[in-house]
Amino acid sequence: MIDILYFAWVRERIGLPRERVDTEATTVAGLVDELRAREDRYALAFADISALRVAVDQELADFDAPLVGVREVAFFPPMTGG
Amino acid sequence: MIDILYFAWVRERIGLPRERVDTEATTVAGLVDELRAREDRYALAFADISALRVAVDQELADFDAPLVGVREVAFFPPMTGG
Amino acid sequence: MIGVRVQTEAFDAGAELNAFSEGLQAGAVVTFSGLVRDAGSMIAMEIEHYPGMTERAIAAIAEDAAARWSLERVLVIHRHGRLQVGAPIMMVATAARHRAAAFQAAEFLMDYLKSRAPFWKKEIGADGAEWVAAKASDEDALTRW
Amino acid sequence: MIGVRVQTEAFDAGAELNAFSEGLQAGAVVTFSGLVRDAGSMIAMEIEHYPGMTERAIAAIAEDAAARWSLERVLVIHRHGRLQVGAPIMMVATAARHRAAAFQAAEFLMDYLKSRAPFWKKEIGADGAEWVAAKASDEDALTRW
Repeated sequence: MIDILYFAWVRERIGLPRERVDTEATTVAGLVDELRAREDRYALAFADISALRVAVDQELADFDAPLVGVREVAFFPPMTGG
Repeated sequence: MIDILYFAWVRERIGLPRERVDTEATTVAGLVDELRAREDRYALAFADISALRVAVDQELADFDAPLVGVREVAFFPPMTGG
Repeated sequence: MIGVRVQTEAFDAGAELNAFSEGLQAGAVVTFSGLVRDAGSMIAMEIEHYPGMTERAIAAIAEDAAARWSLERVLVIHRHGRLQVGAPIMMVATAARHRAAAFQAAEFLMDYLKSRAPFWKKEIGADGAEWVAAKASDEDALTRW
Repeated sequence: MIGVRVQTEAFDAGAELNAFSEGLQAGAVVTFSGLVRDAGSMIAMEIEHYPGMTERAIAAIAEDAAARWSLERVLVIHRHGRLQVGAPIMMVATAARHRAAAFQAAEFLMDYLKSRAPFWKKEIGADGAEWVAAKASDEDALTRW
């Protein structure tokens, strides 16, 4: 089981801030493929992966990052702090 | 008649902050030559012109600046503000 | 000494600057403060963040800056939630022996906070709301460090 | 809006920052404050200046910065006379639409104040006093602008 968090317009498109999923994916990219296949709102949110950033256990990561032992994955648009 | 001002160690070496002089010099460099010839303390203060800066009527200037119509000339070491 | 605060409450930038400068050995203090800019039709700004990761990311950036520029102190305050036009959004402060280090560290902090701390700004206007898009220039700014 | 103050009295950097930021349209405010550094044997710092020229030189530098970086506001405060260790010497503040302009303008102001405003610092120690020598690096810093 992995906690998945969504922020900003990713959260709005998917319609929820977080969920717990049971996944067989071994990488973030594999997890994205599983989510995309679920429903249109996921397919829409993940349509253009280049517009998204991902954090694995609260550290910025790449989409090919492994999911072994991971507890939390977050998807969001590029950050706009400061 | 021109007002001459001295600051920082130039003031200390010459021993006064300002004086009024009657000069025939047509440039700052000419004025420096006149001052140097006066007394040792002036010769000492103006020994190394490259260590000095000059302002003519409160604007930074070069040593070859003309003195025509000038009311105030100031000599001082490089500034250390901020 | 590294201070990091992530909060919804307003802060008093002047009081923060004075507290930050108190008893310093260093001679140079630089601050940056960001305010909600008055962009015409905007009513407010809403800032979302990633609790937990935000604090970690900012602390990592601040520690990096402190080490690189031998800072005596560094402070980062960043708000989230709904902010009115003109309100303070965030502030950084750096204290170093010399001015170049204090300036560079503050610019470095700002460049990293812009693109690497998990905050997302949304502009609330009279006609609706819009997420602020990240600028390519902000990403590019990181390449200089 | 350009503010220039040359004074012997102490100033409250925090209060200045808050007053400076009040009612701004700009979103980015940068301050630099310089304190008398605690350099070990030093008891105090004595700052001499050139009354009249000082104000003119600083105003010219500030106007130049305001024009070059389209600043909404700029403030320069510089003290002279005898200052204790840890005391505030001077402060600049800049307000601009974007952070890069506010940072650059503040660095420009500092570089010019260091080498082009007629102030001379003397360090008063237990064993005597010594004029602070200008650094070649401060003169070199001007070439970047």
